[in-house]
Amino acid sequence: MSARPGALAHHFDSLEQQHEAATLGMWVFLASEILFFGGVLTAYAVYRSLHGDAFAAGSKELFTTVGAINTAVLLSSSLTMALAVYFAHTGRRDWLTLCVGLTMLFGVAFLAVKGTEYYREYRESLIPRYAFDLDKWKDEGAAFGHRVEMFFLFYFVLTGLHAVHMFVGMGLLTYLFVRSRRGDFLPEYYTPVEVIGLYWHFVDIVWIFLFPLLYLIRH
Amino acid sequence: MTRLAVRPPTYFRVYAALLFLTFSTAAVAYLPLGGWHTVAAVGIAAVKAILVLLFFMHLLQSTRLTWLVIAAGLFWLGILLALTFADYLTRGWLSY
Amino acid sequence: MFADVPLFPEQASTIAPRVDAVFFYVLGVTIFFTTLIAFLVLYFAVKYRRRSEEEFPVPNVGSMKLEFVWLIVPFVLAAIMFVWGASIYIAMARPPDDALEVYVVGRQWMWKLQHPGGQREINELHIPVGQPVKLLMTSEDVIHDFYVPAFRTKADVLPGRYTHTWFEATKPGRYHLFCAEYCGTEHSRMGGWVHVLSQDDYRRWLEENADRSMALLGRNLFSKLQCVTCHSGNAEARAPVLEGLHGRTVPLRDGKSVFADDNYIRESILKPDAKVVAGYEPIMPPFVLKRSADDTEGNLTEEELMQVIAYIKSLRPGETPPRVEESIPPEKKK
Amino acid sequence: MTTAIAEPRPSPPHHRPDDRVPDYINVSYGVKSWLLTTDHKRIALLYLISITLMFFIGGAFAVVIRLELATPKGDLVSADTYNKLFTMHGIVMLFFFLIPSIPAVLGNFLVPLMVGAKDLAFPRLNLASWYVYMTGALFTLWAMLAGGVDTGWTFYTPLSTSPTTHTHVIPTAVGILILGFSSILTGLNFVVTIHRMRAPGLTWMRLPLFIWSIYGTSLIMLLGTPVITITLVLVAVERLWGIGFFDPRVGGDPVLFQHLFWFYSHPAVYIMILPAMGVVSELVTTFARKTIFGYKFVAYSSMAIAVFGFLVWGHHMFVADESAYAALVFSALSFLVAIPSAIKVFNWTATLYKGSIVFHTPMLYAFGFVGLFTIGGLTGLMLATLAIDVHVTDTYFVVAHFHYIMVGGAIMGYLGGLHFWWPKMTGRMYPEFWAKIAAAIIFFGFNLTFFPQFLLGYLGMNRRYWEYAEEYQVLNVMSSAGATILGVGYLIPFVYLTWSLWRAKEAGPNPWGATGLEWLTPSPPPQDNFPETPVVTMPPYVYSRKEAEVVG
Ligand code: HEA
Ligand code: HEA
Ligand code: HEC
Ligand code: CUA
Ligand SMILES: [Cu+2]
Repeated sequence: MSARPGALAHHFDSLEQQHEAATLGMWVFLASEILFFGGVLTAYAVYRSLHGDAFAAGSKELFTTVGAINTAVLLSSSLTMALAVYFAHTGRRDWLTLCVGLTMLFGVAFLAVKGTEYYREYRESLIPRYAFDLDKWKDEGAAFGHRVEMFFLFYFVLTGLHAVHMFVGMGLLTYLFVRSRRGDFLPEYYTPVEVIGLYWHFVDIVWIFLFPLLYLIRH
Repeated sequence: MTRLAVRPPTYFRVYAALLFLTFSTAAVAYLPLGGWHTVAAVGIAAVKAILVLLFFMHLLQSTRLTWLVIAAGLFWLGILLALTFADYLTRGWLSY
Repeated sequence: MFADVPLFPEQASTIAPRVDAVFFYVLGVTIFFTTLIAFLVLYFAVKYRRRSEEEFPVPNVGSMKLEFVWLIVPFVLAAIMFVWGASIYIAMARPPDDALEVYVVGRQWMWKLQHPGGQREINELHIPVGQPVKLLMTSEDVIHDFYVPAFRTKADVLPGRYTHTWFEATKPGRYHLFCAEYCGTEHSRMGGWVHVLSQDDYRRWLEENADRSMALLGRNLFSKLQCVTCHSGNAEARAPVLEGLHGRTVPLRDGKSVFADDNYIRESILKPDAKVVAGYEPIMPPFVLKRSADDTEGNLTEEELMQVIAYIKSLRPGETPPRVEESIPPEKKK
Repeated sequence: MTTAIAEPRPSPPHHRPDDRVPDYINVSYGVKSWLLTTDHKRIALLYLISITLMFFIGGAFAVVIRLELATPKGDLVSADTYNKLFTMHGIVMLFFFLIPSIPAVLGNFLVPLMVGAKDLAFPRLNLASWYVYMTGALFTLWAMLAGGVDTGWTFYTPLSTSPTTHTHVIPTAVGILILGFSSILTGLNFVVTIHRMRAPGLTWMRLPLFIWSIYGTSLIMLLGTPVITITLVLVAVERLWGIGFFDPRVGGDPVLFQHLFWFYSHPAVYIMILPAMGVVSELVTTFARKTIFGYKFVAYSSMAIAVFGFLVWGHHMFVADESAYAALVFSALSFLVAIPSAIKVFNWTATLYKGSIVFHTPMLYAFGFVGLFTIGGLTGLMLATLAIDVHVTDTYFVVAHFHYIMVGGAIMGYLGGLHFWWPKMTGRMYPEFWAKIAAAIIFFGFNLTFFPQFLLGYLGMNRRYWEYAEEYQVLNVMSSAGATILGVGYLIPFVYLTWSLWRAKEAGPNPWGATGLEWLTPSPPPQDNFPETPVVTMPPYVYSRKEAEVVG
């Protein structure tokens, strides 16, 4: 073992070990995250199996096109994130900074679109309990309307949790952006880029599932 | 350091595939599939997730341990779903 | 003193001996293994105690054979527990077709029961011996649980759906009824008694209470004493709606508030001015207890008062009887 | 590079403290050096102080509970107060004491030492976990001071979401939720450390059994905790929003809450017992000078418990209106999870056979653990038997079952481990005489407290009862008397361990003559644990290098 590189923490033997530990740590965290979303998704699955038609009715109130566009936006951000890791690996600092910046931009775009969707749902009285127009479903009976309400609870909780993860991701990306502009990352050491990249892709995957589960219910 | 065998052209190809799948999943929702919409939608989503995992997240180049970690997460989600539904799907089997 | 400390619960249903039988089996296994382990540990500890600091025993090599023995023996013993316990559980889940049906409503913190013949009871259940009884249960608020230890039966009572359980009593007598699922403040008081009567006594009980259950009698009194003229179902009326009053916290005119239990309702009838409900005038006349059955000064007997209270306690939203328009409300004497 | 074989005999205590490298305790001074430390050993001590405080808070609640229950009428405290007492007793004891106890204190201290690493993989994250723990704890304590919460530690809906429940459900839930992150981060740190930072030669089959059990525990923390986190979020949402997923009015099902709750909370009981089992494996081998009987079986049974533990949660819902078929499945699987526990108990016993056994206090606790865990576990089998559970669920039988395992088992394991590694952590021996007295008092007090509860439970006395029927009084008085003795028993170690920090004799690196990398370091160990990464050449628990001298 030669001299200890600056980025090497005192308790590791090599950068290799340190990098392996960090990525494993993130993967393990993501496995844990699967169960975090898994808890709500299980509840979702149970109620969808019980009240399928009400969920379909609720889903129809959402704007499929907007959801699809947002999916594309998020996929684009994943692309730029993957490229960022590539450029970090190849030591192309400017490209790295650019890609991180683009990823952030797509992230903002996604959240902005989501925000307008929320606003529209508010205008259309689709906010459970506070502004919810049960009369829309009065032909199907009172209970039916409440179950649609339940669908919207899921909609807001699931997309809300996803949005919280996006905000955390934006914070992490900002950190990457600053450090990469400062030139902290070298081909030998870019662990944070890779690890935060993993997180970002995971948040993307969550959305990949949320999109059909919320926007595309047919019965 | 992990060796990054994936190069940008691959990323772009994967990206194109993902966009295409997004489009098709939306399109499939309007096809008359009977009760199979959910299966189709979740199936396509799973394919997309696998693409992201394998290429964007470099699972292809990762150690067996990494695969194991993901498998564990999914397996445990499977437990949660399976045993919860063991209750819900058998309710009302016993009539009285 | 210790003579009357019970150590084992009474068996008073057909299922109870079966439950106890499997219990004794598992208890036997428990005692066997606990004694075995405790004995071996102590025996080894003493026999192989360290006699010198220089003592270094031969290392263990383990034994596949032993490992499998203590893998398989517990497995078999446990399999028996499962099958035995499960078979009784299935029997518990399936009430016989000829079972008598009783409807049970749990709410914070009382049990309301209704017999097919209309007899209503609160926190008491009268059933005949030797006849399967099926309970159909639901809750008005949180989860409760209907538990009769002597019968070894227990079932949660949930809001928004019906659950059921059944039992067949084998011995006349009086048995504890408990709420076994934690349900808030008075959880430990949400109980009463199950009275198991001989077939004859049961028939007599049914006749005596046909149409004359407490609450039902109270309902008649509620009209007869003209309570309903002021306490109508209309929230705008001159007196508060009494539906769901029991167990609620009532705001008073003087800014305090009071928990509406039996005593408060009693006081409200006998001394209405003592605690005046916020937003109302103290116009309610005090009702007077009769000192004897033929006392004409008084309005109602103690028993009748209990019936009125029972009725008020049983009043659910929308249950106040329609007002008899002709009658003039009794006035407060000046 | 040194060769890592511990001298399997007690080493003489160090007599010249001056020529030592500074140990982790006196390497730097001041409050700041502790509050900002990233040293796993110091963080372990931070946890030790925090959870001890929590234990006494939880214990104080228990004392009032037992006083109230000395008479059948509710005369000491009001019904609402009583309900808050057992709720907060359960919450504090489980989430803030027992779940972090062995993992966060002994695990933090020992995992790097036992795998021959300088620290955990993510030292700053480790410190963050402690702060997260403290935040959660303060949140919950604040909720308690502000008036408490009375839903039971299980938070069952609709009671917990009902607007008529006026107590501080949300702050308490948020406290537990925050605490969950601490659990997850700790588990993550352990898993990565055990995978990535083992010393050369330390293969999986050479790991101390304590590491195996911590690994299993971490797995549960990582895969179970997120579910309780999200479930508590959903409860908070339902309370705040006034409408929610478990609300029958919108087609929700309160039973679903129970599924999600127990998906975590059953495995969580193995978070509490697995580490104690790991400790007992260390104790039994050390004080019998024997390799463990059936190493692989004991190691794999930890993993089996961790995995199977996730398959049985429905046994808490046998009368909760889950479908009868689901109940059958969950009951059968519950028996399955008993098998690996049985394997452990038998292997410990077999380890003693032809050993060389000494009765130091940690070993007494290990004996206590084995006996009481067996009783607790076997009564668990009664609960898993469907017909019996219908009768005894929600009675004191269940209360007795889990106190036997958690107080009789887990806490005995924890105390045993604490005494065992106390010399390593502090450099001082504890006073053996007082320790033995305390162990005896605790054992006696414990049984007097909780054995009568089995009888009470089978008689039909319900748990969470503020008042109870007259005929149950005698047994309750016995239980209350036992609790007093037990409380005194717990105070004694607290006193003499504190005393030993200043006055007791120094321990030396390896007072027990134990194997294991941690005993190679001086006591207390230096900040970096090992000046040079050790190399391991042997399986664990090799005590008998001098086979020629073997007696018998
Ligand atoms: C550390 C904590 C801990 C542990 C380890 C366990 C271990 C077990 N528990 Fe326990 N349990 C709790 C803590 C724990 N429990 C708590 C806190 C509750 C109540 C929660 C609440 O409602 O508030 C509870 C409740 C509870 C219930 C629900 C009761 C009810 O509310 O109705 C059940 C039902 O099956 C159960 C079963 C078991 C079983 C089968 C085991 C098994 O893992 C035990 C395995 C061990 C052995 C079997 C002993 C060793 C074996 C031998 C010596 C060999 C002989 C073996 C055989 C013949 C098979 N437990
Ligand atoms: C780790 C877990 C743990 C531990 C250690 C304990 C320890 C004890 N528990 Fe605990 N208990 C639970 C977990 C635990 N409990 C849980 C989860 C529940 C269920 C809650 C629910 O239903 O929601 C419960 C419920 C419970 C009940 C049932 C309440 C009810 O259902 O109505 C009872 C009743 O006897 C009880 C008693 C005791 C006693 C006597 C101790 C003793 O071992 C405690 C001994 C310790 C001391 C006595 C402290 C010593 C200190 C002092 C004496 C000094 C006092 C200090 C100051 C005031 C500064 N517990
Ligand atoms: C003249 C009208 C009148 C009559 C008749 C009358 N009440 Fe009232 N009652 C009131 C008013 C007004 C109040 C509220 C003010 C108060 O608390 O005194 C009230 C309060 C009560 C309360 C307390 C209600 C609460 O919300 O806390 C009870 C119980 C009650 N009455 C029972 C009865 C019963 C039983 C009868 C018949 C036997 C009866 N009342 C007859 C006018 C009446
Ligand atoms: Cu109702 Cu407890
Ligand atoms: Cu359990």
